[in-house]
Amino acid sequence: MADIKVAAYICKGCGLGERLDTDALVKVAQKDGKVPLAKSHDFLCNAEGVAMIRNDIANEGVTHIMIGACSRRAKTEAFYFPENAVARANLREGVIWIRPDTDEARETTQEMAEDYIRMGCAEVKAMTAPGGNPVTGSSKTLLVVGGGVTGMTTAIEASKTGYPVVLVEKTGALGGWASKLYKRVPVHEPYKSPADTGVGELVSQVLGDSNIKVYLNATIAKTDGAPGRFIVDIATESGATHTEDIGAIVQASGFTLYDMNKLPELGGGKSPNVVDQAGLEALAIAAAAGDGVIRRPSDGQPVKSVVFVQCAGQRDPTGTHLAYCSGYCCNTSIKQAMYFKDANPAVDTTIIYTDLRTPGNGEDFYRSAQEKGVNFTKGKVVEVVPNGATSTVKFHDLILGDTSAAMADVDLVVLATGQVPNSGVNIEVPAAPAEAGTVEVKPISILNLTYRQGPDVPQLKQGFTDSHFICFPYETRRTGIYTAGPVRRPMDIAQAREDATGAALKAIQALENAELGRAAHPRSGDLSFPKVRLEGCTQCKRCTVECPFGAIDEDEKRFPVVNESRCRRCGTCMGACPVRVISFENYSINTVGAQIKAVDIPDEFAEKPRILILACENDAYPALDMAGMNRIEYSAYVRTIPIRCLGSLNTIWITDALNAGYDGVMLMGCKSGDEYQCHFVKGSELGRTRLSKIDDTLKTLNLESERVRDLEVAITDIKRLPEMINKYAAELVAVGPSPFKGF
Amino acid sequence: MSANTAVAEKYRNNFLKEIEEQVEMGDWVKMCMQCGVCSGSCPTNFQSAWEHPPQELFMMIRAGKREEVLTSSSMWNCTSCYNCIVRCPRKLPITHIMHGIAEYAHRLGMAPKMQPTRFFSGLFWKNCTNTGRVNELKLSMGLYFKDGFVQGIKNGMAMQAVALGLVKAKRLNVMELFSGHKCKDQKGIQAMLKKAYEIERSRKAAKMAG
Amino acid sequence: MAKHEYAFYPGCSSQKGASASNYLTSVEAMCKTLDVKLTEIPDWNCCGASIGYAEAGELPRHVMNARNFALSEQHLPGQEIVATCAACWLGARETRERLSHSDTLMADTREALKEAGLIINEMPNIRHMVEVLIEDLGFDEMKKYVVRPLEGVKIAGYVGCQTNRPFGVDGESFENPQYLDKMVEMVGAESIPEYEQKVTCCGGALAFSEPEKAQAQIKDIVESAYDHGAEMIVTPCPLCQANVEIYQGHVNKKYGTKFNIPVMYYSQLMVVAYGGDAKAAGLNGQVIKARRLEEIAAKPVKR
Amino acid sequence: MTEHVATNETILVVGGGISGMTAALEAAETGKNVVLVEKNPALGGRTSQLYRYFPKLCHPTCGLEINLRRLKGNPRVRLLTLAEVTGIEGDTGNYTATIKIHPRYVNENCTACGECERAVEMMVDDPFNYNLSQHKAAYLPNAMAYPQRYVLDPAIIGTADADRAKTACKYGAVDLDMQEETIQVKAGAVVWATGWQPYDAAKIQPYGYGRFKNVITSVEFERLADLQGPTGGRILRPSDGKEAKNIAFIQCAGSRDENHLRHCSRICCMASLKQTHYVREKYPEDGKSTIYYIDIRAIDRFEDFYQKVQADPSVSFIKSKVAKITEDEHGNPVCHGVDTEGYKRYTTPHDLVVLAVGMEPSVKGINIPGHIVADSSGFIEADPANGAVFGAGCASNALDVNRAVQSATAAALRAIQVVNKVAKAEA
Repeated sequence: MADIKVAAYICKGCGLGERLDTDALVKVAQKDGKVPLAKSHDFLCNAEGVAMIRNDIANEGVTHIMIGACSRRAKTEAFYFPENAVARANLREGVIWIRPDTDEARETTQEMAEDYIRMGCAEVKAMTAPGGNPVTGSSKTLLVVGGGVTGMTTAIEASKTGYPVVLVEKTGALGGWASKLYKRVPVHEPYKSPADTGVGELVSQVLGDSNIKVYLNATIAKTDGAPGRFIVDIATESGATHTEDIGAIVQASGFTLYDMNKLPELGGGKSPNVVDQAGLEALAIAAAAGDGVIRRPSDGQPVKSVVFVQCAGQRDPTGTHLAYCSGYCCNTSIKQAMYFKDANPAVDTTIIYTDLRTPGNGEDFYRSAQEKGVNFTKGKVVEVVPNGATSTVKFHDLILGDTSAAMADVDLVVLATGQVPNSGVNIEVPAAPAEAGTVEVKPISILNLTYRQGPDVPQLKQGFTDSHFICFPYETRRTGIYTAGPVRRPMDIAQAREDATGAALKAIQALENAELGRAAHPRSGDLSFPKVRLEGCTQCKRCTVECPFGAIDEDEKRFPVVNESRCRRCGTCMGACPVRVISFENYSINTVGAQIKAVDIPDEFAEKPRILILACENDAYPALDMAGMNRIEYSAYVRTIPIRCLGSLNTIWITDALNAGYDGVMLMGCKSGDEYQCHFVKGSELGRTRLSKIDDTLKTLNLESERVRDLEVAITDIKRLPEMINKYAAELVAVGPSPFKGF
Repeated sequence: MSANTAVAEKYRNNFLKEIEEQVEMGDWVKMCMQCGVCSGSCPTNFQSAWEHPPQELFMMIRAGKREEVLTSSSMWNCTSCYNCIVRCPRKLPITHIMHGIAEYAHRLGMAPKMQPTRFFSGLFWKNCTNTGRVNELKLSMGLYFKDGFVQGIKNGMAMQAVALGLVKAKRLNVMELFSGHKCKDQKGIQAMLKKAYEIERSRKAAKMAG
Repeated sequence: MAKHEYAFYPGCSSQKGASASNYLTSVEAMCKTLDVKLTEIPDWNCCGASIGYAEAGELPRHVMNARNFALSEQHLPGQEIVATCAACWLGARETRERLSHSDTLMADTREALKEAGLIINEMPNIRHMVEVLIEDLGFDEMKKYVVRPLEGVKIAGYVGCQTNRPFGVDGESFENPQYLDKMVEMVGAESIPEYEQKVTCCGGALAFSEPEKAQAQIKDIVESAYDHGAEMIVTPCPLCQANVEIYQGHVNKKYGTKFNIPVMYYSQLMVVAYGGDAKAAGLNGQVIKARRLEEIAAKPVKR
Repeated sequence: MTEHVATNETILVVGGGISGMTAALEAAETGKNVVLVEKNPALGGRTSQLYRYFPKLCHPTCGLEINLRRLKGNPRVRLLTLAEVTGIEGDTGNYTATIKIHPRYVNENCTACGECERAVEMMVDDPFNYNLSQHKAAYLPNAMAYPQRYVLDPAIIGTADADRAKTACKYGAVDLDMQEETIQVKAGAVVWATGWQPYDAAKIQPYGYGRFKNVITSVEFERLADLQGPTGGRILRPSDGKEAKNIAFIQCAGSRDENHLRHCSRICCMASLKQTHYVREKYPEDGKSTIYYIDIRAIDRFEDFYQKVQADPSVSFIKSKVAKITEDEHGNPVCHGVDTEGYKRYTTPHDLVVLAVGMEPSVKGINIPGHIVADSSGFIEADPANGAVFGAGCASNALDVNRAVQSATAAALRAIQVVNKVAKAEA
């Protein structure tokens, strides 16, 4: 590798000078850290201190910088050297702020600081400043899958931003669900009456835009490649296949109404006069085309009374039907009731609901319906009994406490059945083998990704392709592929359009960054990416299986193929690799391993145990930092190394540490499981799966299982972490020193 | 055919509409969202439960429970304290709706016959419109004797202390029984009111016809 | 010529020999001191009160009030109407609001008024006496005339309903109005701002028709005042005054309590504080005698 | 973080809460230059004052940490704190914003070592804790504060404390002569993400907020539950510091009410459902929650969170808008009302009442330059008349965090479309 020059800078500010022997630290950097250039400074982060560093870079040829000062989270503006490899030894939040300022503590505190200097020097030497990926794709074209309101909006917004779009719609026309609506819920003041859907306007905008290429009656036959260089085969009705170069993808495959035939007790499929919301829209459109009177399907008689049944097959805790609420149905039923009232106030319209859900200005829409005479009844519909041309709606009136309330002679019943996402194949559920005699209905893939991990975007438990992040709704597990609209969360037109616009930005951002070789969220802009030393690879496929983002495929010889622009730089592959051939330029088995080895381990008679903490840099490390800021003390025997994610944990680090004579290892990662809080979705979970096997390692070393401790940590554990550390330190004393010391 | 059966006929299965057209402020009933703040705000409701509190009456009206609503004594419990009005998140004039429904039930002769407040209400109005001003003595006497002479004496005795106190304090004048306060232009007032009733009746009728 | 002039609408209960005659007495004395000229609306009639609803119907009720407006306009042009009775004030104001918001109602009303040979051209302002005191004069002005502060007298300000809801006095809260407490302080007495029954309903007309219901509420009102160590209760409303004062005996009988708390009008406190004697303050009108006030009223005025 | 010069190709983002930060970062990570203006001394906005998020019950500071790291590593975002936009002149693609910057009295030399804080004595209300507690007049706004730089409260300027702070700082970071300054910034487009404020609960008279100590707001309750809050995460009631175990949550406190806020604030139901979890977390044995509601609006996938809470025996639901709250002799707030499901009257004392206060857009009352089109509740509407000023997050609607971030991302694209046009024209 290129010749490097390392310089170590030790700050004396913020009490470091008083609490620590900084001259000794400088010597440690020179002697143990073996850095040619080591200096201390009274106030390293001020203009003068930074100038000193810049000067050394310019005139002394310094390439690698070790800063012994405050936490890597502090003073980031001052210590900003994007061109160089930088390591930060956390002497402030990590040492003097968590140790008492007493004479007896002084020695151990100093030892702590010296170790961090050793670790910093070792780490930085093992790093190189990321050079970025020389081979990146540069397609600026967006693929939009789905020609409904969401898809069309994405296409229009992307085009407006200056990006060409390929839009693929499986039916013969644009418009989707919204084109089957008579009117929509209003989105502007006054929120009083149904408004035009505006779909026609969108369609003509799309068709009139030379920057948007539309494929109708078309599906995605194959999606190959990665952000910036997707190659997508589009199959059209004619059987012809068109291939497009694509930079990023927005999947707007929409939803299907929940099948009312599954609700016979509510009259679903029992009578033509019991319809779902789509059915009612159709009747309204037919009416508008004729004399404006909505008529009874069975005999064409004008509807004089209509009942809307909310939550039909929704909010069902039994698991038979949809467990969730589709959110938009209350407003939709209100809108549909207005279809009747606006045409003829004499029509009786009743909406039977348990909780009326009209958030925001929907409340105005609700009030407006009441003004128009729409009757709202809080109740639970038990049964809809069709008899001839009319039906009887039996319900439990929750206000009047009448369990056998009923409305007879109802001309039309509308079931608000809710949205089921068209999310394609659930790649996490292995396709169940077809039972003999049954016809197996395979879900049809939307994207047909050639990814090692399956053809579609992973789903949440209810089949939606939503990201499970609250702060980062667009962070799906397929970089450069964003889902938008009802496929990721039940939503109405207004939300879908907002969502579509946001997704367009994320897609544009993804392809722009792909070209620059920059990582996407959460390590936005990171130029490092995993490199595989194939000559060492055993084709075990751990990396290709584990990558939470499906970034790694396999070539015909089963060797891993890293698609760096799909990669989020979590390092899970690195952690997974049993032969340790995967590494990043600035983060590798070695950058961490070298730090572990750099720590000076006192012999067992010194009665100074050493505890290694591998802490997730996203939550655990900040929590430890804030413990320092709050001056909460914890054991001087710990040495903490931040890691990108628990998923990047390679068990070799633990074995190395234990062999080196550490008395214990603490691992701090984010919550895993359904309500995961890991920023790399599966990272902490995969790390823990790996850890579960560590006991075998401990046995072979015949060490106690207490030597390794896994801790689920949140960023708010500012008080808890020090307690856990001290508790663990005490436990280890009981267990006794590691037998490996002094070897 | 009685007033009641007439309207009942006209508004078959649509009690809400009947209330909207025939009851003062009745067109507000549909705006209730069943939050219950009125029921919880009513003072008498907590002294002794109403049969049906306002929000429930509104729901019953929407559910077409005509008989139960109009024969209920509930509306007559209103003390006109206006708590419900100032708290209603939908700004329903609940106090007036209560009075309105009561008045309507009374108009149709469906209100509970001996409901004391109904009786007193009527008594008060007659008393004050008779001369243009209230005659407090006659008013109270009238009330005591509503259940007949004997009961009247009893009630009178029960209230004796109060009455005497007032008389002593010169706040109740026995002479009121014979003369008492009155307006000069009683003729004008009577004519005026006669006309008012006429107009009101014709308006309500028009609604029913229309 | 007086500082302030108003058309006066005393209402039935304030007439001589009626249940609130002492209110009228004290108001007259108070206004004399404050140089407020009240001219009674000639031949005014009853407001119909809210309790009249069963027979009244909508239009007749409004017509009753409209007649007073017309008379006021005819005889006292340009003057605002001031009522001392909560019910009168409320009834009149309601009519004012409704007529101004409904052309039909206005037209119908005019038609009916014709029968009495009367006409309304514009809607008068309807003020309650306390509004006049607070908004037109102000506490500082009122305080000026205090020559006999009611030192050491602890008084619960009982606002009740109809001067408070739905209109209320400007800037006051429905749930915790404070003007009575300020008035109590103004006359040099001790107020009880935390008196939590200050806006509880006294039962209104139910006191006559369904005494047990009303008396339960009256008990709460008196009890809480008693618990707060009040020596007397002050109110701006004749019906509140009457109900809370005269039924204490019944309450005592029913609940085994021993209440005997005088219930005063704000105007009575002011008259005494302004140096007026017991007669001018209408103290003789108390069913439950206000001994403390009588004593003070007997004291010489210190100038 | 760097001082790039703002041009017509710059995007001005007003508000440094989660919506503003999102809009700024998404735009910057798409290669645009951004000026981000925050009126407080630190970024984070209201979400950073929450203990947990629904429905995952994860911690807002977790996402904030990521956003701050994105910001620290991105030279395209220029951050102005203690800054307020006082006016915007110009038109689409060519705006000039006037920004008033209040003095922090601490310059970039600050290392956040905390010596000044130790030196001063004066205590002032801590707005981060909704004034439920006080902090020193020389303070770091909160543990996650970025910029990680101290602030001197204007109250100590001119006092001996100020001089103590100055002498305590070895790094010349305390600058008592700092003056308020007004600067002008050019921008092609503006994202208005000024968020929301809790509706003034004192206006809801029957609930006695301000009269009764133990009636608090939902945002205040978040601080009580927060481990970094004034009580260290213990739910203690304000009147007597007693553990509050029997807690009432009152929905629609201000929302869905024509006397207050016309609109439904969308988040309050979920917030209260979430907060019942706090009660259970802190008092697993005898914690008790009661939710008084009109309609529970647990929209879309949030429904299963609602169902979980319903299944919890320590939580009861009463379909009723509480009529009024009184206080009993023990200082317990007492809820009065009627359960409308079957007409049951209640008069129930609780240890503490939490008002789920509604969202009022912070744009309300602020005259946004160019007479921005807003709806009857004051939320910025999407309207061509607004030119290149785009509402984002809760300035545009009553939104939960997830939707606010979507909205902010969309707003960022709309802004990018404008500055791209400008770039094209200038190229």
